[in-house]
Amino acid sequence: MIPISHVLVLSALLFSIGVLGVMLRRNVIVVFMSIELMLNAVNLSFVGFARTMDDMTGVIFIFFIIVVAAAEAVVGLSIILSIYRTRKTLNIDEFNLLKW
Amino acid sequence: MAFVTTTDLIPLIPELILLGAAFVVLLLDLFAPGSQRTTLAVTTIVGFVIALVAEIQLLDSGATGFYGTIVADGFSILFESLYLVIGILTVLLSLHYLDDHGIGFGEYYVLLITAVVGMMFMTSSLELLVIFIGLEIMSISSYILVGIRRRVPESNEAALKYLLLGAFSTGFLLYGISLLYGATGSIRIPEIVVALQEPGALNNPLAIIGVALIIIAMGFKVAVVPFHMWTPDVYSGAPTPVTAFLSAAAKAAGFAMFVRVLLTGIPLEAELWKDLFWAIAVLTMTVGNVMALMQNSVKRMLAYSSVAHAGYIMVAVVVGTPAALSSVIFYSCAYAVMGTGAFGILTVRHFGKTPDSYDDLAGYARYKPCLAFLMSVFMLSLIGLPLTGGFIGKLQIFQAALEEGWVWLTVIGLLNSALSVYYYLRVVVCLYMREGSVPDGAVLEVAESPGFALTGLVGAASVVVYLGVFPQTLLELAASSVSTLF
Amino acid sequence: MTITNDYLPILILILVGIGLAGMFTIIGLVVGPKLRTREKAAPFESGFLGKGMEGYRYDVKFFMTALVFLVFDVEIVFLYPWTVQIRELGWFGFVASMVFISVLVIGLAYDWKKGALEWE
Amino acid sequence: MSQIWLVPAFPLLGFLLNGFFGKFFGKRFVTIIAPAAVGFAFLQSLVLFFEMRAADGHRLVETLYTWMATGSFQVDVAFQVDQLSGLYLLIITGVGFLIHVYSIGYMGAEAGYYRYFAFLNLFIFFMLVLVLGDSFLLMFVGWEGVGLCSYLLIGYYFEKHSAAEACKKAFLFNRVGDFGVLSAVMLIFVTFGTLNFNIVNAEAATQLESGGILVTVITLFLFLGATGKSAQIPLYVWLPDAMEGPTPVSALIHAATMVTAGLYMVARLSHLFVLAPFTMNMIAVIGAATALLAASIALTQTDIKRVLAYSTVSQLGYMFLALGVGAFTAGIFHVMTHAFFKALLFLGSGSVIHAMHHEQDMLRMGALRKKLPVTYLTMLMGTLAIAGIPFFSGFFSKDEILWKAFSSPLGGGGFWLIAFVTAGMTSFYMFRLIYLTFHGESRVDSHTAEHLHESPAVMTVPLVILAVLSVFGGFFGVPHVLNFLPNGMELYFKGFFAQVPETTPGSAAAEIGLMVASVLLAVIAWSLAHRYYSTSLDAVTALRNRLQTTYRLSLNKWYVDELYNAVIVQPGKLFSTFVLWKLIDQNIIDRLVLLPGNVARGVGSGLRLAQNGVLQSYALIFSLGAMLILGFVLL
Repeated sequence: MIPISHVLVLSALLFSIGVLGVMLRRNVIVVFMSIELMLNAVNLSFVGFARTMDDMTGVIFIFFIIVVAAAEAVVGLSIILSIYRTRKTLNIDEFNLLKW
Repeated sequence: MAFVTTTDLIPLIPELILLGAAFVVLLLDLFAPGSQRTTLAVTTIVGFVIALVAEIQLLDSGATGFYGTIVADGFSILFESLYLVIGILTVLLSLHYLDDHGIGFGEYYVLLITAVVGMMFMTSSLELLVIFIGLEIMSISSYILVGIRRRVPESNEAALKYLLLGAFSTGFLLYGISLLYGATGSIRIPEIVVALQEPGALNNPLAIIGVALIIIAMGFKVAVVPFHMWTPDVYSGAPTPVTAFLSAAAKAAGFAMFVRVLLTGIPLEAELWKDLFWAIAVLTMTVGNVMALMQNSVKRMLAYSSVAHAGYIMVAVVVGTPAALSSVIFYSCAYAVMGTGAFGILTVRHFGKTPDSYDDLAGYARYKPCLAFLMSVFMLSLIGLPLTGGFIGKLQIFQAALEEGWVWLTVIGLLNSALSVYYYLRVVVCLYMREGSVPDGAVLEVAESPGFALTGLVGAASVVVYLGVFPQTLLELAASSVSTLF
Repeated sequence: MTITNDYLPILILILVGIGLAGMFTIIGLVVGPKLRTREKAAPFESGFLGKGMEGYRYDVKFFMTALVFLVFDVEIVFLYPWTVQIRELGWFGFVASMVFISVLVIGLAYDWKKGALEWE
Repeated sequence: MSQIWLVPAFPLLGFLLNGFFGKFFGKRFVTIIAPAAVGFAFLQSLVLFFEMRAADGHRLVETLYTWMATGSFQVDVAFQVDQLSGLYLLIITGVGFLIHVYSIGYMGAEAGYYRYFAFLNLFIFFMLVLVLGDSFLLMFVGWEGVGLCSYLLIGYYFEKHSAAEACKKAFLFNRVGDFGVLSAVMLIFVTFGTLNFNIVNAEAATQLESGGILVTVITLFLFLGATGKSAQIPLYVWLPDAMEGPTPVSALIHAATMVTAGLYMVARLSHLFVLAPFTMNMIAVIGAATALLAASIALTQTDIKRVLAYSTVSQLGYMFLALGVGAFTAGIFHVMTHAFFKALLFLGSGSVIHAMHHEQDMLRMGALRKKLPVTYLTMLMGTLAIAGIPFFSGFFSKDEILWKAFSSPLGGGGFWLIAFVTAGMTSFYMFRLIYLTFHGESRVDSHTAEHLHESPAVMTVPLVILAVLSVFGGFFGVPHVLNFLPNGMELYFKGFFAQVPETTPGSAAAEIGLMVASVLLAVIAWSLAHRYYSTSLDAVTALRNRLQTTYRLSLNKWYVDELYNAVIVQPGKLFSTFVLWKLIDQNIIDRLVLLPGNVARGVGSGLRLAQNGVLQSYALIFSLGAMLILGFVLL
């Protein structure tokens, strides 16, 4: 059986990659995907704990994370669509009308 | 085998009523397109009022349901009532604003209701899963509300920033929950508390990182420094009634969650956490006030000042005694009402233009004396002058801090609130001391202000003054609701 | 031998899935019309180009359909546990699922009425 | 029962009626409601005053409801009438009523008539709360409230830029003082665990070490608050600017009532203050310095209201001097007589300004006594009182202060000398005012001269009443040495104030001698003023040429910008004696008050760079913060 530490390390790595993606990528869509990656890293750690403890709670939690992530994705894509319509770009650096 | 009985649903009655109202509004909008927007607004208000009545009926019932996952204790009822009141105020402030800006979506009201429902779940649950779902219902609804002016670039941008950063912080929250789950084997707060009270449990790095991540995510929701960066942008880009709603209700919900999850649940007495909160409180007050000072847009100034007010509440969080927690409740309520009122003034057009900069406020004393007076009341309360709710709130917080010997924190708080006078006073000066010129071609509105909005604003101002003169009712409620937490 | 007993159906399911997917792909390749365009040759990045979408106008219908699909698709995740436990959960489970499904139906009705399902 | 709450309730009701309905019900309604509200409050105050005199321990307390109670901390909304607040009640409602009546005539032609009276009523309400409250918190309610009303009323003519500036200045300066009060209240709460005046006064001697650091710090903070409200060095400069408000407002708020709130606070806490000799000394020094400085500025001002404003600052300095040397009774006595004669003088000047169509420059007046006989006579009475001419009210109270400054163990010859010189200056500038305005040749321009007329009865009757009070008000406190009447003030306040350690009472001969000296000085100053100002201004011009430097110094409020520039431009002059004066430069003080704001702005422009609108830098700061927190909790 794979020890929990392996799962946690992988999950932490994925989470960090997600965080870095949010900070570094220029395309809004990719930034959004990075956030999804963070959520999936969380899913991984949940499922790891659930298996170690032989407890269903963690798995149920994942269901909800997936659904919420989907809902967020829908809203997110709609917002990205409408900002693309008004600004004609998806470069995140150019969305700086509101500042200071 | 019945897993759930009808008695389990009792503490959820207000939430269920609101969900019903949301569907009614949605279907009304869908299938009776001829119905006026006023009808939708009134239906929404009726839903809020019925839910409020239900809340009051639940008071003292001590109802719990779903194996203790959902509770209707004094704490949740007080906060839920606050959300409902703010919801009603927001609807009152929205009607004319939506017309002025051509936002013809019935969904606006539906989303408002669902946002409130989300907050109510957040507040009344003892399980991190349900709290998370409530948080997301609230957040997703508000992402859309912020961006509902979909042809306006600023509104879009605000929504995008809110969404991306909000989802980002959700990632931290979930990661924290998962680690805490790994450390304690449960996602139910009472069980987590028991597990963490075992000797040495808090030396487990999993638990510590988990708690820290949850603090970070909640810090984002209540907008404390350094997780506040989204606030001014989102607040200034969002439609003003939505801004009022977010600054009042969403922030109060954040603090309710903060208190419920972190202060009464997870044992954080250790110096470590006190130092952390101390630093956050000082930073938040100072950065909020200093940045508010720099603004030329009143709306943005109020956004920063809401950060500063979160800092004052953080002072009480640092102290953490029951007296301090009840001052958190009092201040949240007082700030919610005065903040909503202040943003609410900005929803009303003046010379055909929604006011934004300080200059736009000139001449209110002459052309809109009533609004000028109300705005002054809100400003004085935000400054914390006596006979307003803001004064009592600050007094409660600093007094609780002094009793525990946090003298320096109190001094910093007082200095900060002295600093805030500069920019709040500037508003009053513009309202009363500056002569506005009527722009060429501007039409002077015949009616001074829209009736719905005026009703709401007068109500808010009355509450602010009431809280200043007769604070004892709310103080007792707050104290008794804190006692239900322990 | 329990492993084979327990996981054999899953193995079969996977094989059937792969087989079906492969079959449809092959049928599509064989039967469908073939046109080589510049768009098709371009690298794929989630339907968008890295530099932005200048010049590439997608009809909003695609987005609508995708978004509607995404939501309803994921909601199904809640129905799987119910189906496997349907006997143990009994009437309570039934009522709960019906409430859930009726919420989805209201959502569907909303989409329909708003025209999100109309292609033309 | 005593029904203390009625006293503030009447003006509050007046405010609500005028504020919300005044616009609809019209002028007549406002004209009746506003003065009536204060009038009723005065009647009730009278009733209470005599009840209080009859009551045990001379104190009536009425608890309305529990304002807030959390844990061990409880604050009631409770009003108390004792010797101190009883006297203040009568002054506030009595003088307030007269000024309300006067305002009917003075403000009759103004737009926003209802607004003016609403604010005026509100002011009376807060002032009453200030003196009636039995705890710091309630006093603070009034304290902030009167500040707010004064701010609103100074800015009444907000079309004028200078008025808007002045009211902003007043508010900011008062906030500096408020910060002092708040800090002191905080310390008192930590020390005593309560905010009730009576408990604090009673336990001060046991809880605090006499002359200790804590009590010194507390009292210094309180005094800082008092200097803001009562316009003392260094926070005095807002008061002369506050003259931008309507004249009755100057009379009510900036002469008779609000500016004495700082004195009220010090007197109220006399038992606390006597424990801090350092603070007491500080109060006396600041008071004396303010008295002298303001009087010297008043010597050459030509704006009639500014003369009176500086005179007020100077007289307030006098009162603080009295408190500082431990003569609380004398100080409060002077508060009372000053309320009479200064209100009278302000209202009189208002009557002149009214007749002159808002001309305030005395160089454009002259020979008005025939046209404005009532105003002239009443103002003359006020001047005689303030100048300390025997048997007018100011004579008694001022001499009491002079004597105490000399004889008290906390006082000394230096204090007496400063007060003595100030008294001479006061006499001079006041008679100068009278002569410039009412005597000599008319310098009124012909257009205005045609319309000159005495003010209507609604304005002159209050003047007459105040004149009577100014003349006879002093007999409440005849010094012992004169001994033809018992000293009513001392009997009245018997046992109320803390006693300064007693020393040998000075000899009666010395007291009489000093008294004669000060009267002589006042008369000499009068005759000087007579010589230079009573007929034409030629003599003045000659004198001015001779004393050019000194004169200009005073006229320019002791150098203001010029010196400041000179100091910057020519550092060689830094060592001149004027360096000291630099400290009171209006500009510098202004800048000090604005300093926190400017520093904050500096910090803000740095912070602003982070808020650059780019989402990813927000995420970056979020992550950095998260890493800091994680590092902090793990390490």
